[in-house]
Amino acid sequence: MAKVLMKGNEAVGKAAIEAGCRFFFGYPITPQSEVPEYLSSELPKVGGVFVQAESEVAAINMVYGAAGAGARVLTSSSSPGIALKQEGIGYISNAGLPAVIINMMRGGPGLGTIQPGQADYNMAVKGGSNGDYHNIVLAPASVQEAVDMVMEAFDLADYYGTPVIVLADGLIGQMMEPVEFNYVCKKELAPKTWALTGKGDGEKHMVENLVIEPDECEAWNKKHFETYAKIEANEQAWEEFLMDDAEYAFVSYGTSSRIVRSAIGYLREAGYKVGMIRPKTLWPFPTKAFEKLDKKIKKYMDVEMSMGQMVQDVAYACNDKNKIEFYGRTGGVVPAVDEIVEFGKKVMGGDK
Amino acid sequence: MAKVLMKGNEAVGKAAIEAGCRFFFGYPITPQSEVPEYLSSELPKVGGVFVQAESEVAAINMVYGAAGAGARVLTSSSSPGIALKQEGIGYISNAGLPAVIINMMRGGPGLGTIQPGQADYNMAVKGGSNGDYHNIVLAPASVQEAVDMVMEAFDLADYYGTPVIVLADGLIGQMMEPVEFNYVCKKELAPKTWALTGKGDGEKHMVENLVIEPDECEAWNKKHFETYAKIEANEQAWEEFLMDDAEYAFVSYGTSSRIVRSAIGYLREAGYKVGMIRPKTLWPFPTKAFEKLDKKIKKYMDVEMSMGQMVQDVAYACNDKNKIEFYGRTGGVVPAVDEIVEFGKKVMGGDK
Amino acid sequence: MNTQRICCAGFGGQGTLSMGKILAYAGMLEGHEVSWCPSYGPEMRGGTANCHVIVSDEPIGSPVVTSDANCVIAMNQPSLDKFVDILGKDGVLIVNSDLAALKEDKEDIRVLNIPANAMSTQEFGGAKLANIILLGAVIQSINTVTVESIDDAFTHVFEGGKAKFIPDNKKAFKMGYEFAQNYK
Amino acid sequence: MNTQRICCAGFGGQGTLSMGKILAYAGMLEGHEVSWCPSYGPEMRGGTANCHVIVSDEPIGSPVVTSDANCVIAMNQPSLDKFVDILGKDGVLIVNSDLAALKEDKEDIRVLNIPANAMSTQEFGGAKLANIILLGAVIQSINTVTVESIDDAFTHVFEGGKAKFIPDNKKAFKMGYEFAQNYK
Amino acid sequence: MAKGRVTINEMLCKGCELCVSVCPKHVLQLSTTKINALGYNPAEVVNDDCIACTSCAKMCPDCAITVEKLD
Amino acid sequence: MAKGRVTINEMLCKGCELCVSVCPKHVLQLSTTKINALGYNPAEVVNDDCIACTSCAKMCPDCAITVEKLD
Amino acid sequence: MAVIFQKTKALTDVKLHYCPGCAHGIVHRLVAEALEELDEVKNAIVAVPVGCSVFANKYFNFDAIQCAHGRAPATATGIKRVHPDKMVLTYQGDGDLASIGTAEIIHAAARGEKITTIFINNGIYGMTGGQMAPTTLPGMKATTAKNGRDPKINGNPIRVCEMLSALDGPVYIERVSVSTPAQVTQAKRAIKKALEIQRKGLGFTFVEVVSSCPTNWGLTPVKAMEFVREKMIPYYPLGVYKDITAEEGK
Amino acid sequence: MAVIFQKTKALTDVKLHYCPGCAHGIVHRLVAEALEELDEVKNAIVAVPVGCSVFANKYFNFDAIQCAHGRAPATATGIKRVHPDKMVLTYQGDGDLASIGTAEIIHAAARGEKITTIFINNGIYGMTGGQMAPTTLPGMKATTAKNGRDPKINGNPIRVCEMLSALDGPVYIERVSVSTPAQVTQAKRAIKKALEIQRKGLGFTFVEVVSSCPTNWGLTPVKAMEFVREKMIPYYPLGVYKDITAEEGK
Ligand SMILES: Cc1ncc(C[n+]2csc(CCOP(=O)(O)OP(=O)(O)O)c2C)c(N)n1
Ligand SMILES: Cc1ncc(C[n+]2csc(CCOP(=O)(O)OP(=O)(O)O)c2C)c(N)n1
Ligand code: SF4
Ligand code: SF4
Ligand code: SF4
Ligand code: SF4
Repeated sequence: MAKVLMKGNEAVGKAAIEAGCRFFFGYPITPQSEVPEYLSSELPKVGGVFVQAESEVAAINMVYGAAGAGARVLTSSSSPGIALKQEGIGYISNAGLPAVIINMMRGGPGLGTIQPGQADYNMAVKGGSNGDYHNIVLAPASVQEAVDMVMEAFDLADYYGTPVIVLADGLIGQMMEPVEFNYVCKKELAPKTWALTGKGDGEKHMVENLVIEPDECEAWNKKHFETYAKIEANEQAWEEFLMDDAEYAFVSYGTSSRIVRSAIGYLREAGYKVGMIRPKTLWPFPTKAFEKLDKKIKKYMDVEMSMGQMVQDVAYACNDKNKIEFYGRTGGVVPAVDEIVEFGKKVMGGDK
Repeated sequence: MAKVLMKGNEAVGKAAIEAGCRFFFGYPITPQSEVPEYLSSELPKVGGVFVQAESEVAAINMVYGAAGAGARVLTSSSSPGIALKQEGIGYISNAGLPAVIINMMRGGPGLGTIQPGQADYNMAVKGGSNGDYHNIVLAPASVQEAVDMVMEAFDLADYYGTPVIVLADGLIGQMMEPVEFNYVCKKELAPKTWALTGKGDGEKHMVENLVIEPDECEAWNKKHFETYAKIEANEQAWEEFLMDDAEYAFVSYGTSSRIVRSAIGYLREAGYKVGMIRPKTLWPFPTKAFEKLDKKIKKYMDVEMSMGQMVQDVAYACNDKNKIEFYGRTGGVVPAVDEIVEFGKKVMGGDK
Repeated sequence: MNTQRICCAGFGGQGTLSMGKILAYAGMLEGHEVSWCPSYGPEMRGGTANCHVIVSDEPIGSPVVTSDANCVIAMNQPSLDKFVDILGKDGVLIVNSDLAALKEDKEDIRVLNIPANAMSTQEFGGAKLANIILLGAVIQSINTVTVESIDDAFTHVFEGGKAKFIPDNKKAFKMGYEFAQNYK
Repeated sequence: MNTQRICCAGFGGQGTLSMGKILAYAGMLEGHEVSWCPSYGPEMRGGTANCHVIVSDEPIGSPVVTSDANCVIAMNQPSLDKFVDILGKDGVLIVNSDLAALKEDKEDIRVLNIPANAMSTQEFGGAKLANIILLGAVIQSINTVTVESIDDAFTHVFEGGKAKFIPDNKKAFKMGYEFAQNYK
Repeated sequence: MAKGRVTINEMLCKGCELCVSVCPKHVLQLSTTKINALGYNPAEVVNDDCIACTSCAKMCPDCAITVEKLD
Repeated sequence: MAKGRVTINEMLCKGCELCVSVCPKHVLQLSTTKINALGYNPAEVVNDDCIACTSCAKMCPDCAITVEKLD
Repeated sequence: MAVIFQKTKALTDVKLHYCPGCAHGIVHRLVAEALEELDEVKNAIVAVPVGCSVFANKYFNFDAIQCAHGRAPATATGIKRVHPDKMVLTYQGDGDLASIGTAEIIHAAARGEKITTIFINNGIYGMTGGQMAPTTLPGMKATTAKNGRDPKINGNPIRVCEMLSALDGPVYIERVSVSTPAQVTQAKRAIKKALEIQRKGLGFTFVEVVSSCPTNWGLTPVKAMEFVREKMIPYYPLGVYKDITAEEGK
Repeated sequence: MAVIFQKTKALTDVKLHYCPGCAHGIVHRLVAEALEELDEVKNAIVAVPVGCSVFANKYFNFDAIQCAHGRAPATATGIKRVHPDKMVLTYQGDGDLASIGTAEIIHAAARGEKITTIFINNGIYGMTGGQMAPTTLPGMKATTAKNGRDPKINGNPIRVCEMLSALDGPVYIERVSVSTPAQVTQAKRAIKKALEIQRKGLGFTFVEVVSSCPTNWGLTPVKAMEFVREKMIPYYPLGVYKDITAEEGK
């Protein structure tokens, strides 16, 4: 397929369709409204269903139903809308159902602002709902990557039986870049024999959420954690940018990593041996990337569009919080390249 | 006042009244329903107002209104109900309003179970809502402490202008212990001149949540983070139990810390030099407790009724994840003393 | 006083929770540390109900008794089967012998079989004070609180309109106490 | 080709976003890496609108142009004031001189004042193609994409029923291109 | 009038008495002697006037009642 | 019939034409020449037939209209 | 000799955990029987609520999902959209449906979602121990309205059938009860009709069952059924509130 | 010579950010004027929604709080309970009130919360760019119903006054419009009456204003007002839906 120039929000909608998703339940919110808008007209064309839910709460519970019914299903929203979905996300996680949730983050907290942000890291990665659970969290840094990750998200969700969150931001949702849709699934997916389809002549299917006996509830939890352990072993993903000779490493994801990439260009020109580790999965966090480097790196420079929500994960990965310097903008501010260059120079000093 | 034997849920209700709280908005959920039940009959007696809201979402938004109107206001719920309040908590945080939120945790995720749990640590401490914010999180380990912390929570909330979460669990809510109500506020609280009271002859008051300009939104965020820095400097609280000569330290909070306390009794009898750091504030996490000890402790044994949600905070505090061993039960299971003794022995080996 | 760990268990409706509550109250009135920790379930479903009471002179660690119990009161068979094993050395098992019996002998524990249902029915026309009869036996058998404190506790727990229940409760308590005194 | 950083800015309704889109499209058709990044606000409120277009042969880092811009197109005064400073050395400022003017001379940049509103009104009876006139000037002034690619882009952007707009757009583009060619 | 027979599954019965309360022929009563494994006094048939109206069965929340029509 | 005077605050006017559309005496029209700072053609008074009915002011979403009654 | 009444196969053998005399058991049976008689057990998927009937999934002998509190209509929407040819039901209590789930039921109804909702109105929160429900009658006691509901203090009860009837989406709304054998018969008829309408794909169908909670009402089961007849039904009148099939017939 | 119409002091000098001809501006003025005439500006607290009127707090010259989307009635409840003697209003759009906020408005109404809700029904989501609202008319285009709302696909519109009238809590419900000067006069009268009832502490009052969104309707402001008269009002009939003060008068 030839490349097309698409807005991120529309591209992720198309990606879902390409991935075989036929069901979308969502509620408008800036800066992601083009996702439901696009799908409201495109899904019916392929025999799919678009429902504008009465709220984000309703939307995520529709997703729960459709996922339980065995469908590939998508919802999307932005920060406060995702906060409203937390209970529902917990239910889907508990039931071990596959679903894909896109968050085109904006600045927060609360109503916040509608400009791009990355301050929902904790809500997505640590878990904004009750109980012990994890969701796979993918963090695209371009429209193409958003497309690829949305498509992969459906496979990961089906494969592991867990919600997958695609954590992008308003900038990725609003910008246009050339994209192509040629992701191929590398996993073998089992048929969804557990799905609610009516029992027909067979056994009845149940999707359960209340496990009244603590022992059983714990066993249920532990089963999920076995899955999580597999995911942590197999699915960590990151990009290393100019890390071969690097003595300093930026750590940044999504939109902010693009600013960092530009900044590295300037810093390299100025002679700094600096690269970047760009987590592509936020959960599982790519600790392997850090284990590999270990002592080689003098400082990790964490750059985010938040007040530093990823810092603890970086610290845990490199096991030395003193190695981390943080630079962040928040509230919808996208940092300028210059700021990052300056920050880098300050941290690295004359150390070229 | 003489001691009275009270159920945790009723005791926290009474504590709120003693602290001058006259407004409660909430929705029933096991194992905390006695909080609204108690307050439904007790608040009117002191001229207060109890409203059974139509949902947790409505309840937290009523709290937002009452807090904006300048009142001391309480809501309470348990795990999935708190998940539903996340958006609202973000709004209250963003607006910088004081409010007290009690979570009598149960096992999760989703509907989970109704037995006690501690798996909402992330939701409370890392932040289950969108955006950059923190809430003060207090973790009582007894009914008396729950009472004291609820009373203190109102003062902290008013003093810093932030929601305070009292993170207890179903066991503390359901058990009876003797309590007295004699907390005294040590802070000087400014009058709430900003509150919505009608402008009368003065300037109008506004409680805002949308800050459309990113720069302003960032400034607003940073103002909150200055407050958070003060809280981190001033409000870390923890108990040290038999730490003077300890070579190993349990780290545990709330109900699980009580099991650990009993286990330490047995382990000390068996000759182990072991104590416990019991965080009383989960945010701010008592890093100071760990900094002080530094190299002295061979291993930190983190015990929780979760799959290890506090581990990262302990690792960040002691700056060495390899020093931490974790033991957890989840899904509503309260660990037995024996299990903890055994875990302790395994970690400490013959090392007495 | 050493830490006393007591577990009261039975069907919902047999009064296991209030039996424990009176004990805890008495402990508190004597100035001890106490905790009372109930089982709870999806409410209104009947089933079993139990509570754990600890009376101690030190701050109480685990309020849940899972081992080393000093006394288990079993008001029915399932409760007996479930909790007998948490008794520690020299622990006392108090059995409502109308509804339960220890099936296999156990070492290191003392067993009191008390026909509390029958005793209550005979004296009060119903089984509803079986719990207090057993409580009398508890207080006689282990070293927790005094009879006077239990009497005090009654006056606190049965306040106002409920004061009329006190005499029967005291009587039932005494019956149990004396039964234990004269046991075997 | 070096990385080209272009910023198009003006009132909502002046076509700054679509001007940028055509440029980005042309870049893509030539096989370059491109990004098009709009401002967005609470919708439907009018106000200013701008977009940043980057055309490059390397993966694009920041899609937001905050410095080192090669070209700024200012369709009104507020946009000019806001964005002139992001121009890099030898950057080109293209001004819709009917609605804006550079107030103080700036070093190291080239300025093209084009009365695009007037030109469009004269030729097409309204200011609506001022944006494309300015785009013509952009392509003439900086080294991004070829005129042929822009023509291609037109056919992609104006599909189906919108194909009828192509001739006027091409004409406007040419006007701007030639104006820049003959500038000063 | 039809003749019928009611059978109570004592294992399921919770002694709620709803069946008793609706039987037009007073065929059913709660046992005063039996206690089932759930701890309830189950309903029992006390006469053979059953007319197979199924009223009792319709009211039974626990599906404890089977009704047969004798013909 | 009463005589009135309308004044338009041109800085506030967004040229929505609602006032124009409801004036029974066709007192108002959008300017074809002026553009205000907001970029709109403001309404202007084109005759002095105003009868002080305040219809225009009632419809103005931007409080741009003041009406006086001449007596 | 013929068996004319026995437990339907559309219920499993799992023992119901409900309190003695709780109407949930009766309604479960009616739903199951109706599906059986329509030969739709194999096609049925029920969305069960949070409330005493949270374990209904174990009792119904067909596909089931435990929903978040109040959200069954949304979850059922998700299911029905995926399987438009299946019979999708929600089974909800009054706290679930008329309090926390108000938005979901109204919008499922307004959308004309082709599902059937069985609404158990027992005027109280059963599972959590007797707190006030939106349908608690004035004067009726609850653990959060210990002196009895006072509309001035506790707000007014909501009549759900009446409210939903103001919408265009529903095609069939009936309120029934199960406090007498005759009412039980009518209740089953209503449930069956609702399911038949769903099968025809005509739109949203809704059956409210005025029900009992002896435990939290503090009444014996028999007295509770009397209370239903004497207090509940006068406040919540039985009958058909909407029926487009009837209108069509006209 | 006397000024007989000028901007009320109950509005601030901040310029309205609304699109040209947007009815929000008209209704803002009416609310402000009504409060001014009742001398209640000093006592007023308004809960503003998420929607185009999210910045109404800047325009109203009295106390204001920006609420979470749909939750203004809950937030206003919190305020009113703390200050029962103040005038508490919510000002909400149709997405805010009739979609995400359905439960909150219904329960505030059922509780008989002594607040006044001003409901702006413009049949569309304005702020987010023209998505379908619960009140979008059949056939009307929206960005999430590009071929026009088809009730079969997109569900049926909700008539809020009619639905709320099924409840016992509200004491005054009226639907007005602002598409002609006469309607504006009536709208103000309704708003004023609602506020007076609130002042008397009689219960929940509700005024729906059938309104316009020229921008997202794709019409000029004047045509949009025509659309209000020709399409919106026939579907959403103006008038008093409930008025206990009138009933009392009888
Ligand atoms: C989000 C959330 N809030 C509250 C609860 C607690 N809860 C469980 S059941 C219930 C109410 C049940 O009442 P109802 O719906 O009337 O059903 P019934 O038990 O009477 O059949 C509540 C409030 C919950 N599980 N989840
Ligand atoms: C939880 C949440 N969901 C969605 C949004 C996005 N949002 C903002 S305004 C709005 C709808 C506005 O429409 P309406 O209420 O009709 O008011 P109008 O703008 O038309 O005046 C939406 C969906 C949000 N801010 N928060
Ligand atoms: S109705 Fe059923 S459960 Fe109740 S007494 Fe009769 S047989 Fe037993
Ligand atoms: S109604 Fe007001 S804003 Fe509209 S044109 Fe007239 S004066 Fe201008
Ligand atoms: S509590 Fe009420 S509704 Fe629940 S099972 Fe018991 S009687 Fe039925
Ligand atoms: S988008 Fe519509 S509702 Fe919003 S300000 Fe513009 S015209 Fe008014």
